[in-house]
Amino acid sequence: MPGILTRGIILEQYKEPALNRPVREFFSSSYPGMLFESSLPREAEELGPEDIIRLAELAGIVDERDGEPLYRKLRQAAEQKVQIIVADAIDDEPYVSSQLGPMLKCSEEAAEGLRLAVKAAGAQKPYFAVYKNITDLMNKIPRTLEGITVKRIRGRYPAEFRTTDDFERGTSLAVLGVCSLIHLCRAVRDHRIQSTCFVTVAGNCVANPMNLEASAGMTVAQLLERCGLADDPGRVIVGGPMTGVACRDTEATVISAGTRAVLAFREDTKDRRYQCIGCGKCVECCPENLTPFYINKYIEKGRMEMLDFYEIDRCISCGTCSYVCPAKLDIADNIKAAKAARRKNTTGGLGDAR
Amino acid sequence: MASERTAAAGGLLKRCKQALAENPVLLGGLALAPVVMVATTVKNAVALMIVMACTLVPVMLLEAVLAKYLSMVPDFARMALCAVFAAAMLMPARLAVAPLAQNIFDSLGMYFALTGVSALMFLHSPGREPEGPRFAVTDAVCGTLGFALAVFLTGAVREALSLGTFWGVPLGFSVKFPAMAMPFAGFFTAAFWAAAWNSLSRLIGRMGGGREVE
Amino acid sequence: MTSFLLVAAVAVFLENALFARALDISVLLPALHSRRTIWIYGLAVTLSSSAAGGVAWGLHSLLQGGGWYASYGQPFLFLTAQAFLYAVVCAGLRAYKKELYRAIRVPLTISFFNCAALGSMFLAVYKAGSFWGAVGTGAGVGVGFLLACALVRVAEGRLAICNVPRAFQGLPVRLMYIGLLALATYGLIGHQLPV
Amino acid sequence: MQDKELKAPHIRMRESARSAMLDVVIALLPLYFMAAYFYGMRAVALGAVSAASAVAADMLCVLVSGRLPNLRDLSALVTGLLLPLMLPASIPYYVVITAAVFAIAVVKHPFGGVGQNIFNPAAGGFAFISVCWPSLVFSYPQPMFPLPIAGELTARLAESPAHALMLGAVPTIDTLDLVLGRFAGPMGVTNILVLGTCFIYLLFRKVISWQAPVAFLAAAAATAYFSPRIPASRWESVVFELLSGTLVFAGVFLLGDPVTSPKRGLSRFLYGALAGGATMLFRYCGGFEQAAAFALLLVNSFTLLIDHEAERLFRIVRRGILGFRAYRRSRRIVKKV
Repeated sequence: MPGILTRGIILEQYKEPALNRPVREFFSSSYPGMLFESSLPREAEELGPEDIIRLAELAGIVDERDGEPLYRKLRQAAEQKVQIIVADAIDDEPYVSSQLGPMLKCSEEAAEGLRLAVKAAGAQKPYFAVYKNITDLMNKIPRTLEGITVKRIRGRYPAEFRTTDDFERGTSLAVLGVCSLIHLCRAVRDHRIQSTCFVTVAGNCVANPMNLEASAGMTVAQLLERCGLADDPGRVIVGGPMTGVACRDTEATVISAGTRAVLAFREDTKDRRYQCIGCGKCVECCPENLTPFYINKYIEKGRMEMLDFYEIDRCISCGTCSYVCPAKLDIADNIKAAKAARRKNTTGGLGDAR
Repeated sequence: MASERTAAAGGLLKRCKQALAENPVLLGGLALAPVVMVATTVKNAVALMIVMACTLVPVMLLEAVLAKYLSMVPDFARMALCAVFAAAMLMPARLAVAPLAQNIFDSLGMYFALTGVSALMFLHSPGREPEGPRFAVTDAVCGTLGFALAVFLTGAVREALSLGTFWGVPLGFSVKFPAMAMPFAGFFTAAFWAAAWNSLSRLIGRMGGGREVE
Repeated sequence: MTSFLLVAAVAVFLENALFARALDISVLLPALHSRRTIWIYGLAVTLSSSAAGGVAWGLHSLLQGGGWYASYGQPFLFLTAQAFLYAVVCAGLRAYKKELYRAIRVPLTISFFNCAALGSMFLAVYKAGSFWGAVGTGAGVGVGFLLACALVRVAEGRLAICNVPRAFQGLPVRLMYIGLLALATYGLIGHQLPV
Repeated sequence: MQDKELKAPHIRMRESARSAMLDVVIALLPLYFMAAYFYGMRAVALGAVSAASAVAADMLCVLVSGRLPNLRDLSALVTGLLLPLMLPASIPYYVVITAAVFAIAVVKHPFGGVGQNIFNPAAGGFAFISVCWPSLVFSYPQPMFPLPIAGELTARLAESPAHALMLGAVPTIDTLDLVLGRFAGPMGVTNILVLGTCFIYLLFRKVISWQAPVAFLAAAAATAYFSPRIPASRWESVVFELLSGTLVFAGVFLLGDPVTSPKRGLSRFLYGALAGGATMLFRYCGGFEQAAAFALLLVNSFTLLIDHEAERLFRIVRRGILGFRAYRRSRRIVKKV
């Protein structure tokens, strides 16, 4: 599907300052650089597919895309005989470049990790995938990286879930996060346990936005201190600006392998009390072609029986509807809460019934 | 004996209050057709009140009497009897209305007779249970009062706005809205009065079910 | 037959019994209860008012004349005829289809004794030029009522997601809605005030 | 530090309800400029009176319903500014005030106020006054003769070409004058070029969508083409029907009104086409020469129905029957923390 026909929104990306700087290491004082014991060889050529999966398991690598252990995904891919492995560096949310940055700066490790994953899954072709709509970059993303083609995912904001559309129809593929592949490379070469994660620290309150490779378990406050705060932030977000969660206590919140970004924003505290004017923008831009306008109305009125008709379960929680809402309503959050409530009601039944 | 009587009177009062607070016309939607269509002047409104009083009270009384003493007759037959009786009561109603104005029957049109048939609708108002002739009279009087209120308020507002008069007496408005005499304006006026009545009855309810009926 | 269709179409669209004459406003509220009740009431009203139209035409042509008949006798005769018809229908149903009678007793009563049925008798006499025209008027009143019910039913769905002020909830906002639709149909009717 | 719950997404688009309404106001200003050029400052005075009374009525209604008036809510201002443009410049002030107050107090607020109204307030107000005072609303002064702001109006009033069309006659106005609005007609809606510019501005600002207005005009034009009611060529019929009255204005500003129109592109298209057909039906058979407002009120009641049926269709599309691969995706974004 050509990108121009997709629905969604065009976002300004603001990735530049963080992406331009090198990925800095920021380890806690107790960083042990943990290694695991294994008798497997350290050369990629001598390892069989099962060995690589075993190493990934030993290193405890977690895919930052969905929090799944990497070895499980690799094993699944091997069982399903996927043809293509895609290293996902699609940072489609603004400010966040914690996949793109490491991919560009540690490209050698990323490519090696990708090749290892291809071998482990028995696939034929590796690809990198990046988001095409990043227009404000100073240096271009190369077409190939270490001999591996870089695929551009076109279209508007929620692009990550559309990854499969840009590949030929009928091919089976597995999508793995770039950072986990870098960790896979390190696990094979150095037998190193994954104890760090790549995090973007940015936002309009941050003095020096950058990508950090930080030890897991550090607090959000430490990361923000490392990059410097230019202003007292009104809201600190763990995750991307579209889907992340606001963090109440920066001292108590720690980062983990799934953390992609820590953002600090000034808060506009003006209470505007806008009311929905029924403009239909949320309907126009919903990437899943739903009708958030009516869904939100029915949720507000408590008429949950109508939500089935409007297929609320197809919502991917991308936050697009809330973003475009001129009345600044929390549509996405309402839908998420309603979905959670529905799931609670139907547990024991079919589970996540589609 | 005395306490029994006061209890009955209290029941009657309560029923009365309930009937007025839940105005069957403004909140229940009964007999709205004449209100919307021909309650365009106060004179018409009074005429409609008379017709309603002439039909509703006797019909309800008759229904209660029939239910008490002729309960072996099937209820559809009793209903038909009530209808014929209501139709008959339209004749004295006509005599009573005629002195109001020369052209009163022209302006009422067929809604003169329709008011009579609207009275039959009161017999089927939801939640109403016939409990003997005495309560029937109370019900009928309260229903008539409710109808009178609705039709008078609507008629007064529409006459003042469309003709600038009250009972034919000019009020001295410089701007008149001829469209207020049309049926759609009747819907609006009735709706606004219904809304006002709605909030009024809720206000009364919130004041702790006070003594006052209105 | 053409006069039947023409008169019925006029009664359905141009002079809809609800929007232009508010005839069946009282039946509307019980009818709006559910989709099923709309059909029951709609059919009952259509049947009763078509029959009423025919009966009215018959009575009118039998008892031509003005004076006492026009002013006093007509409403009495019409209502009596309606009561007779009602009694016959009920007795027949009770005798042969007891379950059906029990199920539709209340809708039947309401649809026989309301403004729509009697009103279509008067309209049949005033407007229609023939027997079939009179029946057509009655049928048009009934079908127009069904149509209006459908329109207001759509509005119910819309009103359910409006923040209607507390005072206007229920009957008032429906009246506003019907009033605005009546105003809209004025674009079709034109300036004149209907009888 | 944080006293209220902060919900995702944490960045929001700059456009707000206020800016959308402000865009409509900006788009209306050129029309007022044209009206002032044709009819003098009385046009502007009418606009100011109407806007003021609409805003005042809105405030009052909000206060009565027990809320605090929101100064950022410009929708009443838009309604107030829309109304006089459809009326002749000679209209008395009380008519305009009536229309504005009716629009706000009867059409808008009983249904819940901003964003909740089922019917378009401006269309309702216009319909009410044209039923109330048809002779005042449908007789127009000649352009280029400025009218006094206050006092007795001595200008000669004429019928608009739409009236000639209603009688089945061909208006004697040449097409250029028709396009430029140099004929006796509603004060702000006759200059099609300015209207078109406003439409493009609003489209560009994404305040209104193109589907409803385009479908509306197309349906009206098709009706005029295939069944002309005047003894002229088919194309002349189309030109006269489209340009002689408030049709284009209603298409852009009344049908484009986001509150009362359906929400999906497809259903907006259907809605526009329905409104166009209804308008022409009302024009051909009805009693008023400007029927768009009445037709719009009627079609407004179908909004939810249209959207509901469109949703039914999209449920099928989402299941992938039409073969779009994009709709057959099974994965979704997993929450990234």
